[in-house]
Amino acid sequence: MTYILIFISAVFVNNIVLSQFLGICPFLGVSKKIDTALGMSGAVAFVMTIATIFTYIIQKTVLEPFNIGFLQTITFILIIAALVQLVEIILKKVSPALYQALGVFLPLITTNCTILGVAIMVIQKDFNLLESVVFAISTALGFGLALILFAGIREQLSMAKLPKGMQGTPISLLTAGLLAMAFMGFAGIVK
Amino acid sequence: MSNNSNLKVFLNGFFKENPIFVLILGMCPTLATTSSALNGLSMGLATAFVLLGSNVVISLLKNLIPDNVRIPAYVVVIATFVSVVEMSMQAYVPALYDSLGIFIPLIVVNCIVLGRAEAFAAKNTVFKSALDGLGMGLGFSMALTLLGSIREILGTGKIFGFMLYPDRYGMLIFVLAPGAFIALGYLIAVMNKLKKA
Amino acid sequence: MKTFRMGGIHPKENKFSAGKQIQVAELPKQVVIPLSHYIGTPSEAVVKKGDVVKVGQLIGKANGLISANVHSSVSGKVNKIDVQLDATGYKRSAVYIDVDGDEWLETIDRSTEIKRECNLSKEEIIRKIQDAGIVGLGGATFPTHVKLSPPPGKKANILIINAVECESYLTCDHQLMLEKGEEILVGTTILMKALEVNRAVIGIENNKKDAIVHLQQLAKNFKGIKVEALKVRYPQGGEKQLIDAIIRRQVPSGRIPIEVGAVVQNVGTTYAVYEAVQKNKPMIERVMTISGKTAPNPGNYLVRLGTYLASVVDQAGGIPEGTGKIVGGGPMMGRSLMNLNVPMAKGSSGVVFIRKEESVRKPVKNCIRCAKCVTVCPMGLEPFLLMSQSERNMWDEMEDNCTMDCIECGSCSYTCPSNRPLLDYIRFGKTTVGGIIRNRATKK
Amino acid sequence: MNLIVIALLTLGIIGAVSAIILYFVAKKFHVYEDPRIDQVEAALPAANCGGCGFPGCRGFANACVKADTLDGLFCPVGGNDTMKNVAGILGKNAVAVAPTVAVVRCGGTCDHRPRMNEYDGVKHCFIAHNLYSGETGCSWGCLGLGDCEVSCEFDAIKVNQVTKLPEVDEDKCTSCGACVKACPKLLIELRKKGPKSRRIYVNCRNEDKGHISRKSCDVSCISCLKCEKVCPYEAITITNNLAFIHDDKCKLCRKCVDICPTNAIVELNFPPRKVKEESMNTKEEQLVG
Amino acid sequence: MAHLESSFKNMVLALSAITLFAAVTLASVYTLTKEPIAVSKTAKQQNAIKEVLPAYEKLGDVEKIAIETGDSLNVFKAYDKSNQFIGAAVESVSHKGFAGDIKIMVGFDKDGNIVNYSVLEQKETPGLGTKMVDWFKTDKGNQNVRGKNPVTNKLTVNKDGGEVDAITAATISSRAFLDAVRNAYNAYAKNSDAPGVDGESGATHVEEASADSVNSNDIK
Amino acid sequence: MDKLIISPAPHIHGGDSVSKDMTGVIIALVPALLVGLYFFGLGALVVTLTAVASCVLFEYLIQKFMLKGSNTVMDGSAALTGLLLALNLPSNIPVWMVVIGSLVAIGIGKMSFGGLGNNPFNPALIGRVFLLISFPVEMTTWPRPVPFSAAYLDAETAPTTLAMIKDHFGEIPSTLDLFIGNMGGSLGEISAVAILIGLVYLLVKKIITWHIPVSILATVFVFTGILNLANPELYASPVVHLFSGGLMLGAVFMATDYVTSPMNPRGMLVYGVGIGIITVVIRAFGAYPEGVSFAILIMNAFTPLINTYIKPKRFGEKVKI
Ligand SMILES: Cc1cc2nc3c(=O)[nH]c(=O)nc-3n(C[C@H](O)[C@H](O)[C@H](O)COP(=O)(O)O)c2cc1C
Ligand SMILES: Cc1cc2nc3c(=O)[nH]c(=O)nc-3n(C[C@H](O)[C@H](O)[C@H](O)COP(=O)(O)O)c2cc1C
Ligand SMILES: Cc1cc2nc3c(=O)[nH]c(=O)nc-3n(C[C@H](O)[C@H](O)[C@H](O)COP(=O)(O)O)c2cc1C
Ligand SMILES: Cc1cc2nc3c(=O)[nH]c(=O)nc-3n(C[C@H](O)[C@H](O)[C@H](O)CO)c2cc1C
Ligand code: SF4
Ligand code: SF4
Ligand code: SF4
Ligand code: SF4
Ligand code: FES
Repeated sequence: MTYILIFISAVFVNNIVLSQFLGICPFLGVSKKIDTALGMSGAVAFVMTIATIFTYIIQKTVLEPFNIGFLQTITFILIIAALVQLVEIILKKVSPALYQALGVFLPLITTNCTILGVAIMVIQKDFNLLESVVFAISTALGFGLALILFAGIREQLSMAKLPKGMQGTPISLLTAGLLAMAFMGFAGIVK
Repeated sequence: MSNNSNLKVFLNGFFKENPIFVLILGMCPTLATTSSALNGLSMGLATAFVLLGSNVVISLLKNLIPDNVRIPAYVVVIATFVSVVEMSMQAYVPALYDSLGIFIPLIVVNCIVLGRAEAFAAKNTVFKSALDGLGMGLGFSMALTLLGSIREILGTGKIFGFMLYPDRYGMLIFVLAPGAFIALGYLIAVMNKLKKA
Repeated sequence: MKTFRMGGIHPKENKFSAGKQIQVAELPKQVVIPLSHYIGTPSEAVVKKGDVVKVGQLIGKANGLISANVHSSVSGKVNKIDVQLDATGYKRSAVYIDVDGDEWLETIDRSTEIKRECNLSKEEIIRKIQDAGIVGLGGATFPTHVKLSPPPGKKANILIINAVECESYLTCDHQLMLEKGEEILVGTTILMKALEVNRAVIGIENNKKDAIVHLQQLAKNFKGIKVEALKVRYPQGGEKQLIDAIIRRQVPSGRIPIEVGAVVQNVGTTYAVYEAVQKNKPMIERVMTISGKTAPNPGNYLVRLGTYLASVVDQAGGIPEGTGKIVGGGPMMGRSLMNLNVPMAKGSSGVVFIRKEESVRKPVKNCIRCAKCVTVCPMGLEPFLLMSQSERNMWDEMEDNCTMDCIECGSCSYTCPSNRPLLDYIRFGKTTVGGIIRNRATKK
Repeated sequence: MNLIVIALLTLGIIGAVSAIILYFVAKKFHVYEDPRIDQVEAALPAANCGGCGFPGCRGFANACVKADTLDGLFCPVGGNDTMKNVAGILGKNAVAVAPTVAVVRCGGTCDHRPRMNEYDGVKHCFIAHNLYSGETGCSWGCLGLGDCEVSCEFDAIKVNQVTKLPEVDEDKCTSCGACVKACPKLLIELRKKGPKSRRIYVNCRNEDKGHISRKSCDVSCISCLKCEKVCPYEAITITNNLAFIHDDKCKLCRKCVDICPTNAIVELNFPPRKVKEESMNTKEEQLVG
Repeated sequence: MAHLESSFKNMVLALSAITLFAAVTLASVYTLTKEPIAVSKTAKQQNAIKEVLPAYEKLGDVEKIAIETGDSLNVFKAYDKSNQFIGAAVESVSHKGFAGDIKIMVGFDKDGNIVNYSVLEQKETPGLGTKMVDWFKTDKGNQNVRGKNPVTNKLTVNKDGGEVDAITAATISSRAFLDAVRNAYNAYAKNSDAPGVDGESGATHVEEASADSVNSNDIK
Repeated sequence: MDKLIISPAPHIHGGDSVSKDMTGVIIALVPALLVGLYFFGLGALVVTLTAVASCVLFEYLIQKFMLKGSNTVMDGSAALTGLLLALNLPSNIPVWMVVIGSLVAIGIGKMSFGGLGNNPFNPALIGRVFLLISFPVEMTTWPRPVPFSAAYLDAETAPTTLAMIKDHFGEIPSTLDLFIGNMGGSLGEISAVAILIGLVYLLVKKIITWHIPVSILATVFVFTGILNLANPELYASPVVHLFSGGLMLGAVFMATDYVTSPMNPRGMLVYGVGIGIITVVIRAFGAYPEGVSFAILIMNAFTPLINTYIKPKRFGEKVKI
């Protein structure tokens, strides 16, 4: 049950993009087409899960026992950066097809604050490892949901004639705002 | 001449390349921490500090860092400054620290910081880099404060906690997530218009 | 009452010429007989300047598989073989014949007596149809003998006679059924024989009750022929729609009717088949409707091929005042004509005058996404989407969204509350995508 | 002090371990990609117009790097300068190509070509062309609905709303050929820009016999053969009732311009002629005669 | 500008140097801020205690008291000059908040009446649930809980039959707040110094009070 | 004679127009509006007039001074948005809030996206939800229905049926009252019967098809039925759910908005089922007693995806039976 609640919470109620404000840059940047949005969501899910596992283990086996919590930020970001690069290099060689699909998004992910955000959040929320993994996957799904919905709307908008001043970022932000407003309806389903 | 160009470097971050209105970078803290003018300003200043620090250090070290490890080295420098800010805020302004929450450590991944390190500090003198970091940081703070003020005024009728009109006329939505997106969207639209005009 | 299962509209019928006796148009002074039809390779002229020809004499020989013979519709002297502007303003080669008397080939049986017996074999029938140069009169002018020879491995099991005439204004098929009912039924049996099927259905829309009753009466004497009344709905005359309405089977995308065992022929074609097989008469004339809200004298005329439309229109009272547009064919599918100095061809089913107020398109507005175009599309397409993709040259996407299935019925443009020129753009897309597909095929 | 040591150790170990792993993984999984592709791409104008015949600038860059020589590879937008840069990067020789520019070969303005009917469909040349021959009697001429204008990414070709004919802005035209492909009437040609942008060409595409084309448009080529005869360099050929001036042979002597009875041959960017009055007169006489 | 060459040695050296620099900086800043952080953490608690209790001379031991919800709450007992027990502050929590746990400090006098409260931590919606910070201190309608006694007063929102006005449009937060207050009282009643109240009966009373509000409280 | 006109086929048009459709919907809304006026009197009148007038005015001003395009107010869609917004508000809401709602609906919800046809979300609902989140108190106090009431701002309040269900107090009105509309609620949502009359009109005039309203109502019926069977104490009966709150109004008039709903029957069914499920989830488990507005907005967001991935049944596609 806990896992289901974590899932619903992360996907709908406390959606990482629409209510937590994390990962806005890729949300605005990689959402022009549904296909790329799908790719990005996949890449984020992949990296987020792995990164959360790694940082969680480091936190529990190194930072906490040695009482050096103040190194959290720096170690986490190092691990994430290294991990992303690792994934990129390996993917390029092992599965060029997957690299074609996800590769272009990988460099963007290092500077995507969802990854670091989730790594820190699972520590703050005192999750155990399994909960953390579920949380990471659900958050990534929530990110994907928001991203793909948004990409769909933007694809449709690209067929419309927008007012000049609203083109580009303003209309994206506005649409995101209305989307966030709609998602507030899920408030209170779980904490 | 050189004075003039220094001024240009400094002002660059305010208008021509304002990180928020023009470069559209670092959107997360921009949206998340601007529920009030004060929060926006504090977040802006925290980021400005990191920007200044990392720009200075990186331009100092730029010739000592081999190309291949450039990015990890920069990240370490940035993360150090972020942690410093984090701990100092926790110690001396705990209330602010609480309200900015997770977004303090996330300054690390704010694209502006790394972006300026790469684009400016790695190529310019220490002084210029400092100016650039300061300009960018203040430009960022200005934008955040502006957005925070708008949201605070529309949402609660206050600015920096000072009441303008009774808060029952305030539109709560501007304090919440959707209002952040909507307000920033229109703010950028207006900025675009002003820039053209 | 049966009808097709998806989409469709019901434009105002305006059948002003319904029930008007077929009048034989005057013999013109000169005819210009085009050597090509809308579909297929042009035929090759077998006469030359100065030759004297009789009515029914071969003047153009079919050239290739999808092509049909062309016969002289008058007697007289070949003036020249030259280009002639057709209804689109482009040039096509045609035979100009100066009329001199009305001398028919002796082989043609001109009596009005109905000849019911036909003892020819399947091959002989098709041969005769081919020699007579019969093409479909339903609009596409596809050579009928090709349709009657299904590709190897395919076998027809039902013949459907298209007597739907779903376009507004047009009544030529209707009147033909009333006046030549029996001949049409004989024609049907001949076609059945040619196709070796024992079942034929004549589909007639319910706004032609007299024709339904008349043919039903006559059909009692013919084995295997059924007359089916259909709900009035455009574009029921589209052959895929008609097949769906009558045998509840849908021809798959990109396929021809024989795929579901059906062959569709227009009633006019059927009558022409009767005349060709039983009376040796090649295709030299057809019935056409002249109509319009302001037309002084709407009616149905039997016209020789190659007659200038202007001369036929003059007999029907000329162009009415306030005409903004003249349409060759029905208002949904027809072409607007630049002038009436075009010769009448095998596919000309009518001339319709549209008043000025109705001719000008209303201003185009934003698509309000009402989905009405999707609802009325008889092919299950998304016209609004195809249009915006066509506007943006998104050809791959258009192909994925089945543009090529569009039958160009115009229901979408007719319905759109925002007056969007949906079909214009879809046609553009079809042309381009069709070209891309052909290129791809030839490359392979 | 203790704390510093621990911090140092942790950070050091994490940093070192990840660096070492990365180093070896990178070695092991290295994939080679020619860095020159990026360099060449950077030297291109990034218009991504496809005028070079490749999908986008990167495609072209790739082709340049892969190719043995730069023969047949040309970026119309960047022109010879860009190609020189590319050649420099790759250490190959660029083949200089004479600069060309788009030329619309129809002179049938509203004055010269009366309208016979009124088109009320979508303002789109291709759609109108597929429907019928056009508003005027000339089925070859410009429809004036601006497909070329829409296709041009450089804003270089615009339909003049008075003449209803497109006009090319020579400075903006990059000779990418998009408009050539867009025109359903095949009116647009990429011609040599010529010295000082001087060009001479037959401003008509009507292949009807002279008397027919004359009827629909009074500046059409009527294939009277005069220009072919007068040209001293054999630069003009007449096929299908239409004269064509080959820009590689034409020496810009302007004899044909003077002799054309319908003014179908035009000259561009030449200084005004001193004897202009006279030649105008002769032409008029010929017209009348 | 001459960068150092990207040889393996240089790379290792440069990175190590920077890491060293980082570690040293961080460790020193940490040492410097360790104290203030700890201070500021307790300061918040201390201030809250001061705010919610009547003037007192000194605080006694902190008692950790487990209550039915499974939480164990900190009870800070206060004494006057003569070492008389004058009341206690309870650091209480409710898990029924709209968006997360609500932590409050509630002060009771020696008779178990609420003296004051202070909200320590909450994640409710700004402008709605956040109004609890002073809503229940304001004298307006039946909002004020100060001076009320969880035994004699029915401290549930009026929608659930209680006598406290809920925050407008934030019933859920109000319920959670009062839940935290009752939890606090439960712990208070069990503290060893609460003379004015009978720990056991007080606790059972509260249990009853919460028992009859359970069915209506439980929205899920 | 003038020059003949040449254009591609078809040469005739069915005569449908945007303004005809919009007027049709406005006519279909008249019964619901009359019931609102009957039960809420003066307040209903003031709110309706303000909303319609300000929506039309804002559209006119924005079109004229900001977009500078040809003016579109005459197509009636702005008036319709205003009317629907009003029908979704409590009748005792202050006028200035109505004006803000109209500005948000037209300015943010519609014109920022380029006007009619481009907006991804239902403008009236954007206006309403914006108000709901901004002014939760005013938006959730409902006047008690009193025939021909002249009270406006100081009207006596009554909870809505759904609020009673959520808070487990008060007596749920009888089915007849639910059907007629004798209960608290927004001024246009209370009477199921009036809305059903509107539905019949829309269907007869072929302005909408049955797919969206029927799939929403059926889904809500089934889903709440299951919940009710599982725990009748906690979850109200499906009939109560169908006739209370904005479900009817939403299903018939708001979810069917052309611009923001899917474009083919299959998509419409998916969309309807989605709205039904989300509505019940919010009603049964969420913070809000009512979820139709949110459900419609959320499914509006799904509409482009539905249009991309769910295609109409093509002719010649394998058909069952
Ligand atoms: C939209 C549309 C409507 C048509 N309407 C008719 C019609 O009313 N009557 C008819 O005979 N053919 C009509 N046709 C042509 C038929 O599809 C088909 O070509 C014809 O029935 C075949 O017979 P034929 O070869 O004898 O002409 C229509 C075609 C289309 C695409
Ligand atoms: C390229 C082409 C090939 C065709 N081949 C056959 C054929 O082999 N057999 C046949 O019965 N009909 C054939 N048809 C005729 C079509 O099925 C159809 O009757 C004709 O296109 C007219 O239909 P319409 O008026 O509905 O467009 C062919 C049509 C085309 C365009
Ligand atoms: C975005 C959002 C934030 C909300 N925040 C709170 C909150 O902080 N506290 C609360 O009790 N209810 C909150 N609610 C819930 C609703 O206001 C809910 O209708 C209310 O709690 C119960 O209504 P009532 O208080 O008027 O009876 C929130 C709802 C939404 C959609
Ligand atoms: C059946 C139908 C329902 C409509 N429903 C709404 C609605 O719920 N909200 C709204 O603002 N406009 C509605 N409109 C009007 C119009 O579509 C709306 O203003 C557009 O969404 C604005 O682009 C409706 C129109 C029709 C035809
Ligand atoms: S013209 Fe084509 S797209 Fe339009 S309704 Fe007819 S078949 Fe469908
Ligand atoms: S009928 Fe017209 S307005 Fe309606 S969806 Fe189709 S194109 Fe759009
Ligand atoms: S005018 Fe034609 S050739 Fe010249 S740039 Fe434009 S599209 Fe390209
Ligand atoms: S030149 Fe060609 S494309 Fe351009 S307007 Fe004329 S016909 Fe159209
Ligand atoms: S700041 Fe969060 S993703 Fe860029």
